[in-house]
Amino acid sequence: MSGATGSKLHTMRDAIAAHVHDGDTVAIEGFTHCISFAAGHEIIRQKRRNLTLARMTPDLIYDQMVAAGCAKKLIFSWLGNPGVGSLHAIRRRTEPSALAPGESLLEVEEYSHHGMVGRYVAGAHRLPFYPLRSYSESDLPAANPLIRQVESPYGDGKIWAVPPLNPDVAIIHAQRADAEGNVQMWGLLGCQKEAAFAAKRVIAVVEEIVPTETIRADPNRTIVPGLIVNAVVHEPFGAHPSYVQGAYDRDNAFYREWDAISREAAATDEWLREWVYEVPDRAAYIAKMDAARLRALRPTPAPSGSVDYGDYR
Amino acid sequence: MSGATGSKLHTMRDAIAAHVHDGDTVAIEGFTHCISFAAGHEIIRQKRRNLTLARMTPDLIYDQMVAAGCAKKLIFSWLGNPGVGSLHAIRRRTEPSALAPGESLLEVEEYSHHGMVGRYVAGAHRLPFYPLRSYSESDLPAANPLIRQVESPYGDGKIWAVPPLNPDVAIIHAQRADAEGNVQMWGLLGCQKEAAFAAKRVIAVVEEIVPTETIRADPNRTIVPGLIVNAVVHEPFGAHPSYVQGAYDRDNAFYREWDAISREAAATDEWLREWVYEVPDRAAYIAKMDAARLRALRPTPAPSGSVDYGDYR
Amino acid sequence: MSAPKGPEATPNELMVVAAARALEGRRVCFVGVGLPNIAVNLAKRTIAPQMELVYEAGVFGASPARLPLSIGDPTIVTGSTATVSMHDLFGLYLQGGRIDVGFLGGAQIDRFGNLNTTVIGDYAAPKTRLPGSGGACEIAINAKEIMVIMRQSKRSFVERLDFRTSPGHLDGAAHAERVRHDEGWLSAGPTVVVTDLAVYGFDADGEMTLRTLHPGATLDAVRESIGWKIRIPTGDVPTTPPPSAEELRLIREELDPTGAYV
Amino acid sequence: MSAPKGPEATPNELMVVAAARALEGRRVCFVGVGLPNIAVNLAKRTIAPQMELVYEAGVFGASPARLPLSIGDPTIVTGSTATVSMHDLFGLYLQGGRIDVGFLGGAQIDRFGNLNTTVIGDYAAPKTRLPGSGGACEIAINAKEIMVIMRQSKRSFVERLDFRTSPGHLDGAAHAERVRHDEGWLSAGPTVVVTDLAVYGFDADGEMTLRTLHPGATLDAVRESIGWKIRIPTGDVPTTPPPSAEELRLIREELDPTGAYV
Repeated sequence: MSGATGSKLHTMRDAIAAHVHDGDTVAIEGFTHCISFAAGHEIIRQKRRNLTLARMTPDLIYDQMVAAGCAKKLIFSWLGNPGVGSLHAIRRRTEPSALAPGESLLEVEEYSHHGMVGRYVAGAHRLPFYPLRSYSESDLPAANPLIRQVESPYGDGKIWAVPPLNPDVAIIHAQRADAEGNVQMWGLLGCQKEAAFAAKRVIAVVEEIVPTETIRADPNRTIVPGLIVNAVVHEPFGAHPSYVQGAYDRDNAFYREWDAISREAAATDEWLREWVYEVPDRAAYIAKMDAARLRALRPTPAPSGSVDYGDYR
Repeated sequence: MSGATGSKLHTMRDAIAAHVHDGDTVAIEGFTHCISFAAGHEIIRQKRRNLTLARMTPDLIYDQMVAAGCAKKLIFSWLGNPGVGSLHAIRRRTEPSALAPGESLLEVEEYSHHGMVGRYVAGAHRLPFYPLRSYSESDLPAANPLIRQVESPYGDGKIWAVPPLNPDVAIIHAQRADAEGNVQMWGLLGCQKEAAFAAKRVIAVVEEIVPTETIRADPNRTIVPGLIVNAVVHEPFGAHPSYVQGAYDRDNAFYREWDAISREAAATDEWLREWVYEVPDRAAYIAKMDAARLRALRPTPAPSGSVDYGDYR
Repeated sequence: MSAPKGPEATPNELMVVAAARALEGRRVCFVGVGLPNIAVNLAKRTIAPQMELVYEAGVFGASPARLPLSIGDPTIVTGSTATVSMHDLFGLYLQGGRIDVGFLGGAQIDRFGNLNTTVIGDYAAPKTRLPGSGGACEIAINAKEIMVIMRQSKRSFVERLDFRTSPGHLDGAAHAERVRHDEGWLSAGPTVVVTDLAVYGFDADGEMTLRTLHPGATLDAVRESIGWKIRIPTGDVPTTPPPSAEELRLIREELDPTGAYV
Repeated sequence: MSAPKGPEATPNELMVVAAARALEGRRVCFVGVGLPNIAVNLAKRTIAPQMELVYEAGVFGASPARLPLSIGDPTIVTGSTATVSMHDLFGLYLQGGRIDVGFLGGAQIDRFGNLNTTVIGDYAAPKTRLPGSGGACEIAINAKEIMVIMRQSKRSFVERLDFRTSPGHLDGAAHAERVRHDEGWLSAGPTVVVTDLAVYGFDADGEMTLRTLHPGATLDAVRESIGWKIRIPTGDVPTTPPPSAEELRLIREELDPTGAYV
């Protein structure tokens, strides 16, 4: 009685080649947790151009993609290196005084966190807008004319609204999926589910491919069904230097190192050469990493425990 | 480092006495699954009057509460005995030809399922309305003037809306909670979370009280935090004849039996006398039930399996 | 396949089998309570094994081990691929446009496939209070295609609905097309109506039209149980292909062994 | 308690301790990245053990086993009472009115506690591009009370913001009261500003006013590092009670052993 429709397993190279095109709006989501650096690096290697990059927090991955020349525009709500400071490559494309000769300013379209979440929710629910209580007396609506007001039909005044965001492709990382693309995740959920449902195409990248029976044993853990997933990529350690709850820790040292690397365009280019362009895939990236550093990121176990769904026949 | 604030454990009698008052809007939620019949029966025993009863599916529990004279109004989206047929006690209060002498018609305020869900969501998110794509060319908005239209601020026309619902008290049943009221649930989630966050007061009724450590071992399983819960009631088998995933099955035979019982007001009253008024509490209800019937409702185990959150220090 | 072991197929069995067969080729089906539940589960066991069953209670990819009485039965949860809140089910799955076909029934249907599940008589003082919309109103608007399964009679196939709960082709295809476009409906409206006597489709005007007569049913019986002059194509009306032995076995032995539904 | 083992408290330590103490009696606190993170974790280990830590990343009731560098660290998840989607966190918890106090910082603050975390210079062609709002704008509106922690200087305590990201008392209490009422704000606005030199409150006009001077700080130093004429009450200004040995030990040995933040 399985609804199996066949495997969607692909390599990252094939998944990016098939589903990410020049000019696309791309959302590599994951709030601090489960950011698919592996997908971002493959997009850099495949030299995609003129992308609109949407993410609540562009994080290092969009700093790297901007440095590599993939982006024409950013849609975001918080533009920094979390816990460290600035995203220097992006600053060089957003501050006129820092712009290199021949470079143009990135377009920016910014919201608050709740606004970005609401944009994905509206996109996923096929709503023309998402209402929220924010922006009142802030300069954000003046800076972004897509933040508007809507009149309540119950006579209680106006509320703020953001428009739907429907990326051409959403790329989410998670702990596990089956080969059909039923994705399960725990820890910080960010807006992986909302971004995936809002997108026209979905690439799901996971630490582990599990049998469908594992998914079906705990259906409340599923955040995204295979129905909306176009490609499943098995990419262990694919979120580094971000992290995967229970699998590995955030590489905070790298987030600090990037601050130094990214302050100069030349050092940034050199890092991209060494760790992205000259690395064919994520397996090679891992092989190139210091093994002791990797080991140190593994947490000790903290099991959730099992619950009983009951067999009803 | 626990945020423990002390136990909120109470008997059902005390929880209802403290938190359900005459004239309140009460939402005993749970979509087929996890309906707190124990709470409904205690409300009947305590003779609450003039309640506005909100539920997506009034189900047998509101049929019983209406028969017992607790209600002046129903807010709902589907008014039937699921899989069986009509709710006869409610029909006797909604069809003029069936009305007993001296009885008045119940007020009814009806939506669709998505509309009822949206009412709780708007209430829980403190939104003045919830927008949805429904009701177009239906007679429902004419029947219920609270279903209105709202103009999108993005020039793409109107969409339908429902107003927030903020019950005075929400009563939810679930598999387990700790004594502080952190509630975990699996299986059909219905709108337990949304109803609880929308309500001014919350009573959480559970099959099992577990140590806080059990909750904290799987924080993604928590649907409602103790922060918003006023009383926790430990009431095993408190959802019968509804069911609790993994604990016991829906008593479909009783749902069919109720069809016959409820067709006549006298038989309904007699059932209420025997199974509600003359039963002091849920423990006595269970003791009175046929033990073999109870045993037959227990499913064989179907474990979810455990996942790893990782210990990060 | 061997011949059916039991008696000849009943009208209800003919209805369930015809409805199940109408699902051929559909991928994602929103399952309603009662007869649709049996029809969809029969289709999944026969001509549509790849079909994903979606229950409005919050289940995607259900594999029920028994036929659920209600659409919120625990057997639809255990072994499903995703069990989600109703907010997600109605918002992400249905309104989000992920449902290929929704099954509806009703107390009344009109020639354009509009449905009433709310009241018989006046809304404020009804003769009969029916269950209401449930998810039907939004299913009619947001599922890409609607199929209807209901027994036919002059009380249920009516010239004029007492209450329009769920829109079909409105006052006809032209009106429906305009509204669908203006209001962003995903639904193409009802395409199939399966009854205990026949299978109907909708013509270019959006009006119900006889497609096939069940074995044993007559044109007179059809006409006498419909409250308007039903469109019947010229020439011979084909007969609905009869149930196979395997379909009857599945209904009688697996899906409804106690005969509670069919 | 024994005397602090290390050197005298630094200005940053004074700031963190004063911010932690301001949380006394608060139940539910929305934790920001950086110094607020340390202040809130110090408060939970000292004067506010019952406090529930809420992280915008989606965690309620966190018990971090180490000090998280980012507000999305895995240690805030393991052992928490609830880990939820950001939609739920911002919608049910923050906008729903469940947060007692939110901690904010910024690149610029004005006399009414309005904050800029977006740009220095012109928005379209900024001199310095800052991170932007994150959750700050909606925290400022929906948390019941706002506390601010930031180092003071003429560049950061300014007469006029380059960009108002998060509203405080607007142009003063009268304006703010009217808007809060009309637009349904839950926030009473900023109540406390803690810097490396002093602790400030807001008077009846909604304007920032000196409350206590940190040990070693002078009125001249305060005046010289604020871009408007700061209100100073007449009479002696009390001294901020100095950190206890235990507070300094917790910061130095448990919360920030590498000295990365303080």
